Amino acid sequence: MSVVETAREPAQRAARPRLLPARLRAALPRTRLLTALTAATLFALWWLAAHYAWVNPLFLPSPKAVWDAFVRTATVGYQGSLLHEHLIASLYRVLAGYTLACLVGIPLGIVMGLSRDVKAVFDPVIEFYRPLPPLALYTLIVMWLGIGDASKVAILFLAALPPLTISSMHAAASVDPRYVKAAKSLGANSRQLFRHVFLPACLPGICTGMRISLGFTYTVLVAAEIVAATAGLGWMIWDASKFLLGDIVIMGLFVLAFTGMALDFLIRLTERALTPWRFR
Amino acid sequence: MSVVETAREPAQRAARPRLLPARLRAALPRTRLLTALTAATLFALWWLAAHYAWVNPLFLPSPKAVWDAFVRTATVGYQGSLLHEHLIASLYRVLAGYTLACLVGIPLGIVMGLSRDVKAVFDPVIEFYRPLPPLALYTLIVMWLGIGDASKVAILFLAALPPLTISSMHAAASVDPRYVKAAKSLGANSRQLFRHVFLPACLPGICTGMRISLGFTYTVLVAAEIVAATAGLGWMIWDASKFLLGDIVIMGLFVLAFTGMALDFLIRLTERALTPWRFR
Amino acid sequence: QQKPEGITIGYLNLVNAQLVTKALGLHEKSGVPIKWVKFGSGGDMNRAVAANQVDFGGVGNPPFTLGATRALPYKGIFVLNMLGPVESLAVRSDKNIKSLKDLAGKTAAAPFGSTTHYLFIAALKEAGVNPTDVKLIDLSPSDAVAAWLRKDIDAAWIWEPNLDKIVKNGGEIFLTSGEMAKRGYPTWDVGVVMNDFAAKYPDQVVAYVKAECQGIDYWLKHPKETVDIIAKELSLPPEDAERMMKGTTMVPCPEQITKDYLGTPGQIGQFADTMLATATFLKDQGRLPSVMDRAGYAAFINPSYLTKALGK
Amino acid sequence: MSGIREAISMAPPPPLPTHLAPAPGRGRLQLKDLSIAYGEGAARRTVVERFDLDVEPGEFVCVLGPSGCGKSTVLNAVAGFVPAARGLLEVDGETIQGPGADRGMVFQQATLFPWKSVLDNVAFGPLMSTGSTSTAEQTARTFLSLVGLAAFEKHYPSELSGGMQQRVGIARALANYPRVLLMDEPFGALDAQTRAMMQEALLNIWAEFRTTVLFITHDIEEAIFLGDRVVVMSANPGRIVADIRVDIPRPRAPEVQFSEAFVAIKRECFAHIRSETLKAFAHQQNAAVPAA
Amino acid sequence: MSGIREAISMAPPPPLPTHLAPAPGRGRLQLKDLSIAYGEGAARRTVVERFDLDVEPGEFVCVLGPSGCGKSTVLNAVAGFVPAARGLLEVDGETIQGPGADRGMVFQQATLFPWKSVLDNVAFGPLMSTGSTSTAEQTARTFLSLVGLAAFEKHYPSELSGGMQQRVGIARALANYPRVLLMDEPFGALDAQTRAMMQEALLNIWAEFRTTVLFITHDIEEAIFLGDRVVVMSANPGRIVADIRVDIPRPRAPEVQFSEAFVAIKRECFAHIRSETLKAFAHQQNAAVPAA
Ligand SMILES: Nc1ncnc2c1ncn2[C@@H]1O[C@H](COP(=O)(O)OP(=O)(O)OP(=O)(O)O)[C@@H](O)[C@H]1O
Ligand SMILES: Nc1ncnc2c1ncn2[C@@H]1O[C@H](COP(=O)(O)OP(=O)(O)OP(=O)(O)O)[C@@H](O)[C@H]1O
Ligand SMILES: [Mg+2]
Ligand SMILES: [Mg+2]
Repeated sequence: MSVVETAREPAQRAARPRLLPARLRAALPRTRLLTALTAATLFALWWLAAHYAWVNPLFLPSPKAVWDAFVRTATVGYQGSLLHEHLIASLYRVLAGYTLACLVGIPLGIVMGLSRDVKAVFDPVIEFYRPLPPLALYTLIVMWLGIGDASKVAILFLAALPPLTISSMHAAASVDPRYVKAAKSLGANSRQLFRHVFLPACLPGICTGMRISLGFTYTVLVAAEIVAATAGLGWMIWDASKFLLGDIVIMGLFVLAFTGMALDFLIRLTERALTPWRFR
Repeated sequence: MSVVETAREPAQRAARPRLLPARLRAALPRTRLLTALTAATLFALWWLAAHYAWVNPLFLPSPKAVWDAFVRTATVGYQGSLLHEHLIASLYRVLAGYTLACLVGIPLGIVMGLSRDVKAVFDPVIEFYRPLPPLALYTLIVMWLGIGDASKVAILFLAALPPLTISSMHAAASVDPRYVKAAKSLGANSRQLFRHVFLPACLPGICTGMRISLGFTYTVLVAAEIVAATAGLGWMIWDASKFLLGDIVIMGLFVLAFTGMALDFLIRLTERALTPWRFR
Repeated sequence: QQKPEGITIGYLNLVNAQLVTKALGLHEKSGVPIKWVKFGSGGDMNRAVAANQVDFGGVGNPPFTLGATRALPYKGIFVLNMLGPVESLAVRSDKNIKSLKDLAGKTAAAPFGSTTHYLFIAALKEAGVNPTDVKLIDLSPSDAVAAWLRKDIDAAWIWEPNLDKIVKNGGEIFLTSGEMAKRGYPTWDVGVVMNDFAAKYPDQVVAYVKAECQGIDYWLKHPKETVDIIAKELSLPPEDAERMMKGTTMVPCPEQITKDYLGTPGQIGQFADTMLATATFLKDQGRLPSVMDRAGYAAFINPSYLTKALGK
Repeated sequence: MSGIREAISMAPPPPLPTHLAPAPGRGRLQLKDLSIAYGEGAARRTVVERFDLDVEPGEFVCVLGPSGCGKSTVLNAVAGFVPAARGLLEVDGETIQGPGADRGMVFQQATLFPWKSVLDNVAFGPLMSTGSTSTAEQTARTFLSLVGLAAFEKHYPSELSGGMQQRVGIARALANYPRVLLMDEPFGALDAQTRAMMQEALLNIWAEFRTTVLFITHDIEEAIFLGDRVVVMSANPGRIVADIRVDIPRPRAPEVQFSEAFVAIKRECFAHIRSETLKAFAHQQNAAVPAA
Repeated sequence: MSGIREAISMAPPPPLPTHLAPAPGRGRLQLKDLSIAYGEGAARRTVVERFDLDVEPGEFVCVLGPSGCGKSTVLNAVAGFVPAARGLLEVDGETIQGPGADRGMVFQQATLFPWKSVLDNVAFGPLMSTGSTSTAEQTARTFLSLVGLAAFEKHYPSELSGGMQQRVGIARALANYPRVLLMDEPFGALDAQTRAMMQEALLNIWAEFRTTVLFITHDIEEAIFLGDRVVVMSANPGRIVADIRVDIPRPRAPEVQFSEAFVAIKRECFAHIRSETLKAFAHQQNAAVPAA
């Protein structure tokens, strides 16, 4: 159903042939089916590629091998940590870096959006370091913060910060001045204005920034964990890849992907909870 | 001048004290001054930190040392390539990966925005691999595509793709159906509709995606170049950091930052050229 | 037998005579265009081998063992170098570390998957220290320096030129890779050739080994000039280059086919034992699913090109 | 009458080229027993029912009705965007199959393409049909002069005021020489004064270019001032409750609103509309009251 | 009269609590020799000049004028958002210093806070002044009943129709017991029928709660239907060109528009407005014609 067709859409719907009984159609909408089909096809291709060794099994182990690696890592562990311990170590770092970035970046962004002077001070700094690859910063950060979790959290923090700051800044700068006017004429003082008008008006923009930022932060996970980690999904993948343990690498990738999707889902829920008026 | 104050803003402007003569004020707006001041302060801090060895010079060489490294690399070279050769090698990879991603991602995104079925097929694939850190994919990609430029371009391509596809998809899906209706009632056929209405209506959204994507791609540069490169800014930084050549590392970071800002500027110009109607 | 259209040589980011061979253009003399590709680690080299992206390469004993066990299609054909004091365990001098036992409870660093990682564990075991009693972490040499300067770590087994930065900042050499070699844990880097390439162009492989032998001879006979070559190749100060050279042992080609090194076809030397030991270590580490027997590893060493090059 | 011309700096329109002269007798619109429904299955709801309307070629018919009564739906059916559930829809005896250039449309928000200049917007229709840019631009210039905006051809729509945008929208629709011009509250978003100006301008243009017009509005005075006939619709589902002939001679000046004939028609429409509106509001309010 | 109540399901409003009863004699608005300018230096332009207006407590004054003549500017000055360049601005003898809760404002687009429920929107003013949520909500409920939307208190503004939103906006402004209610084309964005409903509703509310009202509109009929006085402004710069008393008895039913008195005033306003509008349009058009 294309946008190009929307103009005729609502009425045409009635004309669509119905192949499945209504109840089944409700449970299995066409798009879900297609998604499932895609997943199944990709899986089949993988299985075939591994089965007929189209690809060196060192790098593309069979689905079975990956599943075994999953079970093994979940029950016996990899390099002294069970899978869930790796996961927790990584999540802790991501969330710590991300939360810190929220605590710094959102207020900073709001202030930058409100004051051109503050923006003039911080904007060039952020624009300058934003294009820098996290990997390039990493020795410097180890030097400042050592080999503990601090340096890993810092890399994630630095990755999370720019999208948060920039979108908070835009959100704050584009608050509709009519709301401000309305609130003032209703007798709100500065503090009340901020709390009751300004903050909620910025929230949708900030939420979007939070979502983008979390996604980006997640892609920096491996870069953050290649220094002196002893656990963590990113480190596990990095370490296993050094030792040509393809099954662990692929298994790790799956865990990363599913965790990433889960985090994205969670932040969507948060968005709903924080800005309920947009979802009515 | 805050948004909170905008309601009173235009009239208040008249009351601002004028400290500088009009011509100087025009040439040196307050924000430019502040930005310059920030840069100067940071530079001074750096110089002091290096001069009084607050930080180990292995990691924070003096501005002079960095400048020397710049001149040396520009004239003698680092590891067999002059600075501009490193730069060109990197830019080539970034632009190749990015251009490829544009060629694939934009049409794919548009089609995904137009057809729920196509979206159902590709969306899960993109959502699945999007959170995967480029470093985690790197073993697999080197294996598939080797150690030449192909694998580096591929990593950059993969990084560039999701933001492009997702924003093109949103752009296509949110084309105002009234434009489509208007064009149809003016006698446009499907092809004309696409070329005259659909494409230009999507362009602003696509341009935004292109900007986000290029920024993100750039941060993946080092990760892409750490395998078997012989030139490239990212590789230069990585290689130099292995030998603790702090001056080269910092110099490289500056070149990266300035190039990144220049690319961002270029894409803004492109945006202006492609969608002139938004800048009148 | 025809000549290949071009040869890709992967070389490692460390000091040995191959840099001399490269700088002097000894391979280029054969008339075949040469493409040199630098690799940061043996792990990257293994990936390139698996992707069939190089014709010749070089790897240390752990990645070579790993590759052999996972049946990568290459063979070791000559000794690039033996590792001496260029790789050493440095400890903090003010921490009163007298024996490896004193490292218990301390934090130490080594780049995982490297020769030093292997030696570190081996040394601890030999000294009767449970490796898990030492907090051993994965740091690249440059990060180890950063961590050392911050006093995050008390010991590090890394290589030059970064080793020197640790020594100069309150460290002392406690144990070198050379000493470990004497105790029966030699570590080395070996030159490898891809099986396909060797089958197709055996003469080219012989020519290659011959040129490498010339490089080794040059290194041994002209140390001063070699220092300059190395310094230039790695963008390092000459002092660093010289120290690194001293810490690395070049084995003259005729010696390489003795039992201490490659051995001869049919009677592979001590390298096979090192590989077996390394494989056992990796297996214990949970980083290798299985271990072959000695013959399995010996099959990955092929000194025949070297013997041909030496005219024997 | 001259006031408006001066005010919006409209030169007296150039005489229409002969090929532009309205084909006499073209543009007859016939809707017979039209029913239109939205939704599917249980959610299906008839929005317009038993709608009969005959519009003579060159006639200006205004449709009045409370919000949500189905005015836009009828217009969309004539434009070819919404299929009829039942009944007949014909222009000059040809059944309407889908959207087409023979029926020009002007919307409430000027849906000018923001990415095209004013000239290119007006040239859009001719370009689609002829494929020639120069022909299309020539036609577009003629029509831009017609609406008094020749000087603005290089501007982008966002650089024009709301009223100017609507004039461009009208020029764009006319540049296709449509048999029928369909206008859906084209002046609804304008302020009262601009609106009055636009009404006069529209009548001037229509006087040159006598195409059939189906004009939808909420505004009783607007409907009477513009139309040859005013059709009043009821709500839920939309039907015609009154069809009033406006026998006020043309050309009409704004002062006709004080004439007796005008006020009489206004009274009649007002009565119909008010009762329909009260019904519609009551309906809406009840539907909207929350369960909670 | 009962039609509108039923249609928008307004219960007869509860008797106002005694503290809500309008303080007699409060809400006198005095503007004397008011001038307002925008811009700085060479770009400085006087928008309103020599504006004199006296509004009695409890009076309903409508301001008419062509677009851009400075109506909103005057209102913003009274609201305290724009400072006067010269002249006097007083409410009950107190000079206006800045925005304040004693002057309630209703805007064209209902500027309800989308993130607050209807109840919280109306409770906003009382909450700001009292700090007590329960008191504020109680007041808000009273005023929501007054505008007939008690049943919608839990809804978000986006869930209401345009007319309902405007009623909430009025309730929100009234909940502060303002001395003066400032309304800037509050019904400008509504369709004609909803607009008529809202006018009646506003008069009903005002009948209960006789606060002073300054009401800006483009619509002549609206101004006459609502106001005790209609003030017509000229453009460039804005001055008062006419100040007309509307002697139509209250309560007024929609049918008064056909009365002679109404039509007479309409004629008068129309003449003023039309000449001002033509001037303003010519001015605008000339300013907008491009150099090219
Ligand atoms: N695409 C659609 N799908 C379902 N129902 C629709 C659709 N479009 C309109 N409706 C419903 O049909 C009825 C008539 O809508 P229509 O837009 O024709 O009214 P209208 O008279 O133009 O109203 P208005 O004056 O507000 O523009 C309304 O109840 C509306 O909710
Ligand atoms: N903040 C401002 N800065 C500069 N000029 C302004 C500003 N606000 C309004 N003006 C100008 O002042 C004049 C009067 O504006 P104002 O908004 O008061 O008109 P208005 O009568 O309310 O018009 P409308 O009917 O279109 O709402 C206009 O010419 C406008 O361009
Ligand atoms: Mg409609
Ligand atoms: Mg205004």
